[in-house]
Amino acid sequence: MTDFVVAQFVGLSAALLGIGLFGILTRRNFILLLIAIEIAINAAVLNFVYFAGFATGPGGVSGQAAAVVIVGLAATEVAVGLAIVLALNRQRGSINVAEATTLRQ
Amino acid sequence: MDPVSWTWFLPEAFLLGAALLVFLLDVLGVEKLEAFGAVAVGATALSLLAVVADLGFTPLSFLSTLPPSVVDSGGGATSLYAFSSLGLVFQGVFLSSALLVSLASLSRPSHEKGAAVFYGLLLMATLGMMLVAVSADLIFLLLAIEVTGIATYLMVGYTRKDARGLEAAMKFYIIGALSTALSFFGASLLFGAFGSTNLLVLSQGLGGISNHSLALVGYAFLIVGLGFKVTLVPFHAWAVDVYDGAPTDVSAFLAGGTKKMGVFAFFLVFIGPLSILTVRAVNCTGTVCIAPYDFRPTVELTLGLLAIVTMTLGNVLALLQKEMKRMLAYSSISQAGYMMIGIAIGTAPALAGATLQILAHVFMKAGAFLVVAGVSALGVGPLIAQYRGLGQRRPYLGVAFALMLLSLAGIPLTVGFVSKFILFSAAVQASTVAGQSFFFWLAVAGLLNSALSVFYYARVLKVMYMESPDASVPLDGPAGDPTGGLGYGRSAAILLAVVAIVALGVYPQPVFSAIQAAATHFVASGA
Amino acid sequence: MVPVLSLLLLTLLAGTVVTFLAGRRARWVALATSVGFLFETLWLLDSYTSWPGRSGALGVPQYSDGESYAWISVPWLHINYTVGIDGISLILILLTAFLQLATVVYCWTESRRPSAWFGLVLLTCLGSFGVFIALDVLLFFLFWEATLIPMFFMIGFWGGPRRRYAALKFFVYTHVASIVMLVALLAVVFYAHAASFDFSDIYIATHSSGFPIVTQAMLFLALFFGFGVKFPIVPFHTWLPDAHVEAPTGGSVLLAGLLLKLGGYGLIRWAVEVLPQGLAHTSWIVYGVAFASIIWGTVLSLSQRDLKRMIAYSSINHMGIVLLAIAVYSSLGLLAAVLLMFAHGVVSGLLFMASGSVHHTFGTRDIVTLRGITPRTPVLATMIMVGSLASLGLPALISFPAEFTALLATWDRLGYWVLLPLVILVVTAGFYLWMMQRVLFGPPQNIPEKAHDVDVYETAGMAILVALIILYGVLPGFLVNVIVNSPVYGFP
Amino acid sequence: MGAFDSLFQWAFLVPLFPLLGLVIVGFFGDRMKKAEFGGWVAVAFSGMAMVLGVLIAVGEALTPGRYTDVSYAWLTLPGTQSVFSNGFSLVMGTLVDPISALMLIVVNVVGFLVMLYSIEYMHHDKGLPRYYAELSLFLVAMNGLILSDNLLEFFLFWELVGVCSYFLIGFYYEKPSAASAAKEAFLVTRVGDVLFLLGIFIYFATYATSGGGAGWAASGFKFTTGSTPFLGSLVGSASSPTLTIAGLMMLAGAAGKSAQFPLDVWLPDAMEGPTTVSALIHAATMVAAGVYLLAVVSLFLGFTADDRLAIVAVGGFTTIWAASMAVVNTDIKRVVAYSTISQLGYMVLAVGAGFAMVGLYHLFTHAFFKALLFLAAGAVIHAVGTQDLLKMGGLGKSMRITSIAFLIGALSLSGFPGFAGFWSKDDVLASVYSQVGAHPLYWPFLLCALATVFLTAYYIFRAWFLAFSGDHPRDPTLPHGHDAPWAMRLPLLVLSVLAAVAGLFAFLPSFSSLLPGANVPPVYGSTDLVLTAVSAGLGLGGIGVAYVMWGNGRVFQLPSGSPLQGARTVLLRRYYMKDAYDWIGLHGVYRLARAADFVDQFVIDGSIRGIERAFSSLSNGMRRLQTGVVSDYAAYVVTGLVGVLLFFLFVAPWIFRTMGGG
Repeated sequence: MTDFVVAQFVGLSAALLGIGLFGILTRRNFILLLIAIEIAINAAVLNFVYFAGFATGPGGVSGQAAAVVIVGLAATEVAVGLAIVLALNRQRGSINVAEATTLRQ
Repeated sequence: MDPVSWTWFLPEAFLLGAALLVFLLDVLGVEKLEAFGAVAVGATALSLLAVVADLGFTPLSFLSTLPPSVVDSGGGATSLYAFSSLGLVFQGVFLSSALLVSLASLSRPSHEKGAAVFYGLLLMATLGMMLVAVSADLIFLLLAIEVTGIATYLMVGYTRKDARGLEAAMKFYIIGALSTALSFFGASLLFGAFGSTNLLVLSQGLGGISNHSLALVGYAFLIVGLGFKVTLVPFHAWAVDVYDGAPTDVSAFLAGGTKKMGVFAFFLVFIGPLSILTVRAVNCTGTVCIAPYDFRPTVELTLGLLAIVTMTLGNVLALLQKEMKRMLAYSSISQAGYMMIGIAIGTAPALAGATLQILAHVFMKAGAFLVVAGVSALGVGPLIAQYRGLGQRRPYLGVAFALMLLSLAGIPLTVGFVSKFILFSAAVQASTVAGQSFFFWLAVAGLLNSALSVFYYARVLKVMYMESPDASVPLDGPAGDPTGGLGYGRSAAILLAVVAIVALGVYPQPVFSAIQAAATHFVASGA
Repeated sequence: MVPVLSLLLLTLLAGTVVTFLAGRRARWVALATSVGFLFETLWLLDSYTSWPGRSGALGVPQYSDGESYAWISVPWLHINYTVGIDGISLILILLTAFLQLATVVYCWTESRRPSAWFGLVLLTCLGSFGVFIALDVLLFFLFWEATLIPMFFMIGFWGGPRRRYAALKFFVYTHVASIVMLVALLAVVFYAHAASFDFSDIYIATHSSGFPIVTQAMLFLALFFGFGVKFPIVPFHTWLPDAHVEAPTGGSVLLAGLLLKLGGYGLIRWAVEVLPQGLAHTSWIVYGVAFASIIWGTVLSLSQRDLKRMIAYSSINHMGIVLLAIAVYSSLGLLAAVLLMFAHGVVSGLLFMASGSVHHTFGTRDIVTLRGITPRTPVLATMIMVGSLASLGLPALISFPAEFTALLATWDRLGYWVLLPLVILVVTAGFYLWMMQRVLFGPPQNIPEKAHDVDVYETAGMAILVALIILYGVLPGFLVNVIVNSPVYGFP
Repeated sequence: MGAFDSLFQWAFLVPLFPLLGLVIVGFFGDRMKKAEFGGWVAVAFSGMAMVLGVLIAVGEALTPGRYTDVSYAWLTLPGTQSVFSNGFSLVMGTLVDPISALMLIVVNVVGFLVMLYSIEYMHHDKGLPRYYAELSLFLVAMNGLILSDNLLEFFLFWELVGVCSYFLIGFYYEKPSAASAAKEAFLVTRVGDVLFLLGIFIYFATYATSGGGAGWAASGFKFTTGSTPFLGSLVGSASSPTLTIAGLMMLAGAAGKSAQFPLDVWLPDAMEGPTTVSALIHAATMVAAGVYLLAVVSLFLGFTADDRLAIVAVGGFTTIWAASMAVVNTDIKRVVAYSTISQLGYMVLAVGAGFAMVGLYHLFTHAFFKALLFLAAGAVIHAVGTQDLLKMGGLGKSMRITSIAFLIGALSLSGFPGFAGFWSKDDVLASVYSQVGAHPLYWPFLLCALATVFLTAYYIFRAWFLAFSGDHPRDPTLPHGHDAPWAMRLPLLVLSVLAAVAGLFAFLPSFSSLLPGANVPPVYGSTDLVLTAVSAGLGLGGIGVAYVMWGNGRVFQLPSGSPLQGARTVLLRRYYMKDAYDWIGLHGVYRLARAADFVDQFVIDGSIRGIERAFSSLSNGMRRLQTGVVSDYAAYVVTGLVGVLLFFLFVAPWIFRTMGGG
């Protein structure tokens, strides 16, 4: 296979990552942030699945396995995130991350 | 290597069991903090002893859980975990920081809400770090890191009442998740480049590489993702707020424990012969040959520069810091810079120096945070200025704190001095090799930084000793309490830290030679 | 044989610890310690009859009473606890012992946290003693830094109005310098591929061929800076006046008497002996700095109104002469340098004690406003006079033989350049005489009613130093015969 | 011969006696009930010193040309590359030789007399013990100086006598003028001293390396090798430019100590000290040390021709320079002080002409009549309580003895034929005259010296007439003076006798062996009688003029508006030399120092504090980045990511390309 194909696919996942990062940088709403993070993580998942296609290496964790694990992990993360959102919401009645700036300088 | 035996993982098992026990007790309605604490202390102490035994400390050999043949035999190209003696050393580091924190936390108000959660999470986080120390596969490594990560997110905000803690947790979580995404992305690219995520494969390029710029990008992502844990500048911003906002004992754990986990992750990924030249030559059949590529110089340069930036900025930012906890946070950022020097150089001596520095940092930085926690429990702080006269009113506590600060500043007869001395000696020694003069300037930068850092540590000493205490500050704690309001657990933890600082500062030989041996193995076997 | 040096070290160590814990009885412990230490030192002096000489083709200097135990030892790093003495260090140890005793006696009535105070005094002396006996880089640096902390606290807690600023300034300046020194020493060890951190191994490594001259010169300059700041050399001297002015009297005495000497000793032992080629190729820089310090120190002393500040600047000038004597790099010069360090230690100690007494007797140290104190405080006036006359190099007082040899060595190497220090001698006399004319003589002025002569402890403390000044001034042979039992020989 | 060996061996006792006196007076003087008692102790010890000193001198006189050297190692120093490669030693010792014997007489006799005199003169002073302690210390140092057997020891005691004079000038330290005069004296002589030191270095280096000198170096630079003067082994090296410089340095030292031009400003001010001190230190002994130094050097180390010319020039010019200032002065002590400077000029002149012994001969006589003059003046001041000649007058009646003593001194000073001064001054002039062939420049200085003879006679008799002639004091408020008690009288008498006859000692064959080549005038050829006549005539002329202008209570008023008024003020202002020195000291050095102080505080220290400030401002700037908004933190992370990527892919490769490897 040629680098060209690699470039295409990596370009795709990179775009996915970019979207995620963009979301993380621009969104102030915690929920939206969580979504953005999900997107970013899934870029990695996509890569694993894709590269697993022609992994010539001596094995170890196979790409698919890694992908599945990461998906699970992402779920856990979001769960934790939601917990924090709830607490935050209860605390200050807002989930705008830009408002929580008592710790600074 | 021998067939896998479940006993190898006894230390980890202790922790897991203890964590579950704690949660169980909680469910059973036990409310006494001391109970949970006892469990945690016991488990950490026990597994610490086991790890020490595994390191070949004969007096404790009856506790050892690993057959010597397993240690440093190096993981295969397919194995998920491998026991390196350096890894065991790091397990020791993690466990001792956990031990200090859980010991100190015994002195928190009994019946405090969420004590079970705190101890349970502490144990879980420690478990994650233990796994990092034995992992031999990138995915396994990142997962272990995540275990710790998730546990610590929650630890920071576990009280759910205090706004600062929650805010800190939020920030910690967001940046942490971001870095997770980045490191997994990097891992995926490496998987693409090498066709495997096994660290041995990665570090030695077994099985060839399809595209080295892919691998380069992957490594770049990993540097960022792991740099977050190690609080390299510019991935450090979260740390200050989190250390500041988190319950101080948790800050102690973060500074003393999880950061070190990040450093070891760096060891695993970036140390060892990061060059695939030779390999490339044999695998050049069939597929297109790509020009051989040596990652090492690039990584060295990048990590070196990051180290310099981190040290300098950490110190500069700490210079005028008014709050004690934030000052300590910045100082621990700059300390991360020193550790990175070792990684950038990557010779066995440098590695040993960095490891000693890490061990030292557990006692001095975690110790300092524990003192701060105790003092603020008396109602002092958060400003440095409020520590006025501490040294005069509480001579023993003052001496302990002063020792920790002096050790951080690298003043002789403290472990902080020895570790820096050895680390920089290693740098100079490495620089004598032709073409590596860059390392000499790393050493110079490090030493100048330690000189700069003296400024703000000395400022604290000045406040503690040279300014008269104001009566309003309740420094003396409740009357009749021999520990002056610190509580026995905390006093014990502080005493432990001080003893370690002085003992290792005066006679580091036994510990250091062990570390040196481990480091030598590590570099030789390449993880 | 008996590990004498470790015994002395232990004496000081035990004394220090006990003093810190002794509370109200601290001063007695301190006194006992310093007396004991003095006797041990005299015993050492008595038993030190000859220098072991040099060994091997490279002429590695040997040291007497040597001890060496492995400390940190891994394949690439060998650090030992190695100690030993020669005439040079012995004389400076003697100085330490005397100054320690004098300071303890002088400060006898210290009432603010006496245990801490006397403990710090002993700790400072402990540190400098260690520096003088250490023959291993790490050990040397350890003691070197160990003198910093107590002085930092002495200035910062017992000092004058701007004490905190002065303490910080002192600490950071000297610490930065010692960091540079450490880098340079490490570089020497590793670039010369020394077998261990021991002095002798380093000596062998640097003297065996194949250690490039350029490297030697660079490293020497680094070391020169590192040690020089302690001297202090112009233009890195500005910490000294502030430190002295703010420091308590005892602190000033130890600072001028011992800590400055550490710089000179370090330069001789760890820079000149180790990297003679380095000095040879950079000597013009060192000469320049030395002359600059001599002139600058003197000119500034002229313009000071504060007695203490004046003395502080004059010690810059005297240490400049020490530096000059070292730079001429001859056995005579080296001898002169050590002699001069001893002399300056005693004399400046006396002068700082006297100015301290002036301050708390008359409430001011201002040369211009304070006048004619002699009738009220004859003893104090006599002390000041002896100190000043000694400091301006009057024969039969301790400085004369030292300055004479220093100038002779300078003449021998630099010819008529010696006129510069000679002229400076006149100016030095100038400001001391001016000070005496103002402060001691003339009609009494601004003398508070309650002002009375110095008490017996202060007198005793100063008397010890006066005795030394006269004794060694009349019979300098006592010192010289010891100093020459050292690697002084073998210098060109 | 042998009879005196043991005596010479014990020469070190001479300085030792006063040392004992010093210790006793110094430590117990204040505790004694009667302050005088301490004084008596000191007097007794100085008396012993005198006896022993005179004995030694006699012994030396009876064994002509004998050099007895006793010395002990003081310092053994390692050598250097170029000099004394195998080390050298410095010694302390005593050398008894003709000239030191001569000085022993001068110092101890005058010293004893002055101490005796002081008992009465100082007995009101509360500082009596201090006075005697310092005076004894001076005797110690002075005897040590004249007995010292090597150049370094010489310098050591040289400095000590200097500090003694510092103490004694500042004896009345509560008088600002006294304190300042003491400082001035120390400083000005210090200038000479450091140059002297440089001269010593040059001798050390030169002689130690020269063939003849190696042994000398090893033996500690003593004046003698064995029992012969060291000079013998130096022939050949005695005329190198280096040696010339060394000689000039010696001259500088001597000029400082002996108040020769241009280092003469301090001596007149030194009169702030007690008159007795002026008599002993600033007339008879210490100031003569400079001449003694020149004599020693010229006898043992040798001067080059250029040196000699320079010395002649300094001495010759100083004679008239000082005398001219004495002409107009109206302070009795200062007049005598100026005359001291001028007379020292004569001695220097003689040494420069190559006749060291003649110089010492004049030193010998001068010591007596000058001490006499001072003590007499002291008696006057003691009696009338002022030093202003214009207030005095007619004291001859009430203070007969004093006035006669002063008169004898004056006659001797002005070289009245037959008196001590006559012989020695005559020899000086003759010696210079005998050398005029050596260099044309000798002439003008000989003329200076001759002119000075006239001036000397004039000013000293002006003083005598002003003080003693006439029938009553010009200032009626002046207390009615009367002659001093015997303790003061006795010294006056003794000194009067000596001032009259001391010159004749030179004719005693035994004594003359102390002054080889200076025994009987005329010694320098036939022309000498003419010279003698001329000088004697000039002296008498001076006395005559003085009588016309000031005799019998006359007071000569220089008509205002006369062109001489200007000259008069210049002379009274001492040629503005002192003002010049003060100006340099204050406006030159001190201003410079202030400027330097400014630079030190604001430029040097300031720049370093600037670095500090830079760091803190950087710190502040950085802290602003810590906004607390988590999104910004995320932004930093991403920026860092981009940075690392760029570095990995582009920057690092570029660096390696340009630098070639890590």
